[in-house]
Amino acid sequence: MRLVWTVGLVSAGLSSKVLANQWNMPVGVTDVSREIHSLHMIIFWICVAIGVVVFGALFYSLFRYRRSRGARASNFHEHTTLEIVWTVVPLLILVAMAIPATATLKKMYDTSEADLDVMITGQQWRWRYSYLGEEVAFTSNLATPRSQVEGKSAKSENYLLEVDEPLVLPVGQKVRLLMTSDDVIHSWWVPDLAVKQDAVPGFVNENWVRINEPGIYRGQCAELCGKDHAFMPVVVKAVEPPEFESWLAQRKEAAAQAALGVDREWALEELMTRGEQVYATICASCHMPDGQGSPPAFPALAGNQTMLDDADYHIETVINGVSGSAMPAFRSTLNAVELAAVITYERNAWGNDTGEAIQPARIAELIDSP
Amino acid sequence: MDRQFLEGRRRGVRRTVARTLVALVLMGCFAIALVPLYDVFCEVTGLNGKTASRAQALSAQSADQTRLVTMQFITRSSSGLPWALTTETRQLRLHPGQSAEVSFTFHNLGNRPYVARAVPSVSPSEASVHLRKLACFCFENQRLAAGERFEAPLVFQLTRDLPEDVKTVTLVYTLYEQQVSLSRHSAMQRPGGET
Amino acid sequence: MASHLPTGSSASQQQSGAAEMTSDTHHSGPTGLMRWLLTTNHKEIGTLYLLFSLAMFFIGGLFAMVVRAELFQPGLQLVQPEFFNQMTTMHGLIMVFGAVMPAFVGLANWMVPLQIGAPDMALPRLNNFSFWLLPVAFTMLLATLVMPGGAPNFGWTFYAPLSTTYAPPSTTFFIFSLHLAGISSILGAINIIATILNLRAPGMRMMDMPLFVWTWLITAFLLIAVMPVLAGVITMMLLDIHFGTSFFNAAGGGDPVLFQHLFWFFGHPEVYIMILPAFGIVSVIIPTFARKRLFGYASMVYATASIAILSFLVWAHHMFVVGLPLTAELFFMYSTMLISVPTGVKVFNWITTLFRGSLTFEPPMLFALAFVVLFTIGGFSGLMLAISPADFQYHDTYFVVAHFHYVLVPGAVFAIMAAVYYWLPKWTGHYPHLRLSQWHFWLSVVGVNLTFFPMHFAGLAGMPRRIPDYSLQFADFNMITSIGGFLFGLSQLLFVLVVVLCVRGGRKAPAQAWEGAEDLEWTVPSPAPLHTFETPPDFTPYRH
Amino acid sequence: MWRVIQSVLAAFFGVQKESRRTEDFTHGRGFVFIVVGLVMAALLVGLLVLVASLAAE
Repeated sequence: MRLVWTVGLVSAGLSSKVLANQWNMPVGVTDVSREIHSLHMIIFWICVAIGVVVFGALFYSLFRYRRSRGARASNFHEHTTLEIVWTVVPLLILVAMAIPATATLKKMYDTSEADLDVMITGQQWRWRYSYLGEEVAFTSNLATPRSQVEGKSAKSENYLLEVDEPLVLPVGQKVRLLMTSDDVIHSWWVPDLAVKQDAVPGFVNENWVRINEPGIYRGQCAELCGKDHAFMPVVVKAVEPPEFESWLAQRKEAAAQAALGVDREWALEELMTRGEQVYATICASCHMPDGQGSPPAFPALAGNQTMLDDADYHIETVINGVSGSAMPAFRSTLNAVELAAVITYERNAWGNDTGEAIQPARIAELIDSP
Repeated sequence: MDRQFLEGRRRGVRRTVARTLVALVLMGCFAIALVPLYDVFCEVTGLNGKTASRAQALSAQSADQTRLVTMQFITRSSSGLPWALTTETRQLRLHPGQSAEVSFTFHNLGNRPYVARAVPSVSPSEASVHLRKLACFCFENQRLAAGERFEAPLVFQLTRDLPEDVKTVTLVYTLYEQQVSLSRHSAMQRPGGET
Repeated sequence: MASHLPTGSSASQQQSGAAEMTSDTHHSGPTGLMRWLLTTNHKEIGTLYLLFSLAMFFIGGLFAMVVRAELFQPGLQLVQPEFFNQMTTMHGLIMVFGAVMPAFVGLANWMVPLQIGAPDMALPRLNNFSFWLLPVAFTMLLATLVMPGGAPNFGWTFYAPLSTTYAPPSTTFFIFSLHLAGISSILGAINIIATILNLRAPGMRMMDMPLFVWTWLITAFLLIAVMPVLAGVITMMLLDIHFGTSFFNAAGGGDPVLFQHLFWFFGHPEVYIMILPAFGIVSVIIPTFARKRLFGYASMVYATASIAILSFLVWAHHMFVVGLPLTAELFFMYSTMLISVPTGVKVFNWITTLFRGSLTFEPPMLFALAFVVLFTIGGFSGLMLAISPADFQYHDTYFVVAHFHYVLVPGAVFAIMAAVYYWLPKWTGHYPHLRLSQWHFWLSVVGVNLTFFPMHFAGLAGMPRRIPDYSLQFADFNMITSIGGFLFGLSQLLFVLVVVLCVRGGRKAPAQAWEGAEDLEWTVPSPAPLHTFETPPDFTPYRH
Repeated sequence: MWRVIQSVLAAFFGVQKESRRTEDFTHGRGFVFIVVGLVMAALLVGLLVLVASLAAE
């Protein structure tokens, strides 16, 4: 008997855990997400109740009026009162559903003053975050190594839901999120925050979030945006405001440090090491880790004669992108050092061996507009 | 079989087909008309954060001193265009009804001339009908020679009837290269024609 | 399925291909392949449509199997993301435009003239033309798979600018094939409208028509209304791609969101185009096997019309997260919720028809009942999706995939199968093999639910749609879904077996193949001869 | 005219008496019903817009 109880309790505990985490919509960590969750559950239970009645009547008829049990068909085929009832009752139920839904929606469209504005830009296939008025901007790329995707190494716990640089936000503050895109439509989604908003090229959308609890919240791009749609996760790290302030200061410091590196002469090896990292996070998804690309959409870089013969063309393409193609402009995505490093890497890796080192100073001239 | 009966049916079929064809043509026209209708609808309601594409007159009204609205400016340029669009004024606070001028700088960092246009978008979209632009570089294409720099003003006003709950208005300009005639109206007349 | 041929010796040749068709006594036109190419007979064209749709069902199904195999476990095992996207896109396009719609048109061709007592469709030659556009269109669409850059890879909704500026070169062929399929649908719709409005047996009023005819009439009007919009939107895409316009490109003053408005203005009525004839089929089958008149015949007609009208007012519920103003969100939420009223009326009417009937469960009835139950489940998830704030969480997840597969597979597809089982005796003169049909039914029901039910959970847990690889917490759901998918896919081979066996032989069916069946088609012999109702039948409305 | 409106309303609602329906289909003119139906559909849209904008206030 005790065994039965134990098993029962354990399985109840397990199922509630499963139900809480993985089978249902997350409750989330914002007021809006909680409201949406409860709205979802209300509608769900209403549907279950209607389902019980409707399917109950259906299966009752199926069992009760089988001909094999000798049922004889009666011949009624109209009943105006009944028909009015089953038109009016659903209408009333719908009104009952619409009232809380309208209230929640109005809260989601609240435009009161925000404490922080973040611009989110979708790009095939990464997110770029810039903190408006703070001079802090960075891109956030998938951190899961290719080997895990290809099954060559064990998959980590947050497989496909991990990034190199998460979006850091302060808890308890209203953050306004502005969304746009550089190329195709993306959709920025974090289930725990109940924010999903399309990022439309050339247009700007907004949403907002006020996170109640510190933590790491994961989501992904929700709108088909090309081949690596599955590989552009969103990670939000919510921290206490003081921690956020110090993080912001640190980011500014790091940006200043990076700017210092622009003026000095860099050695080829140094650029190659840095460039290899940049290539792996940014370029390898299209041009492939071995530089072979996947023509015609993504040309090969290894042995690409046009690119090797004309360094200016190469630099220009990386900085400004190619309009109307999947090649974005990296002018504002990468800094001068990263651009110089990755271009140097591309000109010397996979047997390209030009021996040329492109200096960050040369790049800086082309991207700055003093 | 009755000849008259068959003839009657045939006439009926012909009439039905004629009517459905008319309906079909009407729906076809409607489908085409949806595009300009959408534009008008957007301009009237500010749907999608679109703004007027022509200079508007300053609406003569005194500033609403009781509230201040934050106006933000964001500049971006699209891929394939080696231009920078910048402004010193990232953000300013003003009263609805008040007009203001902000200066933007275009800089062609490339080594050949380009034609480009800054395409505006406003968020929240409710605010876009209340943003009146008296002068804007976004109404026309800009042509800059290699290395050329060009300064252009935006003179605007947020009208007094801006909804109370709008506290921040963001205006984003995205620079797009205009190689061929990309305006759909001119291109409809001359498909693929260069401007 | 060429039922008009004498059964017996030539029966074995019938299914072995059109090329071997022998001429028959009724027909003195061209023989062999040419006969099928040039036929203007509604029954033969109906058969062609159905066979075409069956072929497309298997091709689209094959693509779905590729998708499910890749999603069997996390990681990339079989295909690359580019190809995965081509598979999802082609699966959707083929199933919507190549399988479900032609199947309904095929059923209409076969059954509408028989149900209204007409000798043929009103425009027989046009009928032939509209069918033969389809193989051309879909050959072209399938050919994009081997073109450089691959097939369309932007989803069946082909949102700009992914489908314009960033699309593979084959997109032009995709647009052209969709144009052809659209023209085919429009011509088919004109033909059906002309037939229903003019060729009814003398004495048959509109309100005497079987519901399958009614729902098809309304569907045909929907087709006339929205196919021009589809044609317009894909033409604009073509202009954007090749002629430098920018309807959907912000760079030239266009708007990618305009594409979505136009697409869904077509797309939502299109969804009903795929379900209204299914309502009609079920409304014909349930009374037959309940041996009782359909409850609320008039309400059924009105509800169908209401759904058709409302379908034009709800399109932006597909776009709740695209950045609509609050008023628009509320408008589309309310209008979408309203649709559940007429839909509910239909379900209640079916159940009340069963109530106090005398029920038997032949294969068509099994599929029709499964339709009622599973379509209602799809209706519930549809109601949840209509709630705009909640849709911010559901949108573009597997919850949506679960929803529309519930209304389209156990919805539209099960209704088509119910119709095939119901009318096979009329087409072939034989009853389908009972045991095999039952096996097909139960395996399909289990397969469908195993495939699509776990998708609800995957979606709620946060799995976006159209991804070739997913994080580990979705692994269990996906494995079950894939197993269910393979089961459902394989069990459809049984369906082909049943049809082939039924064409070759089986228990002979009388003119009135089902005891409770009372529409006009059951007054002609089984199999139906090539030419029927050349003299209009005497119709006495039994209903009123 | 009032009869037509009543009948169209009943159609929108989806419930109608058999006798009334038979009468409409025998005596009524289809064209009138279609026009009234379209007007009513437009009114429905207007009503929904009104409700939505009131709710959005």
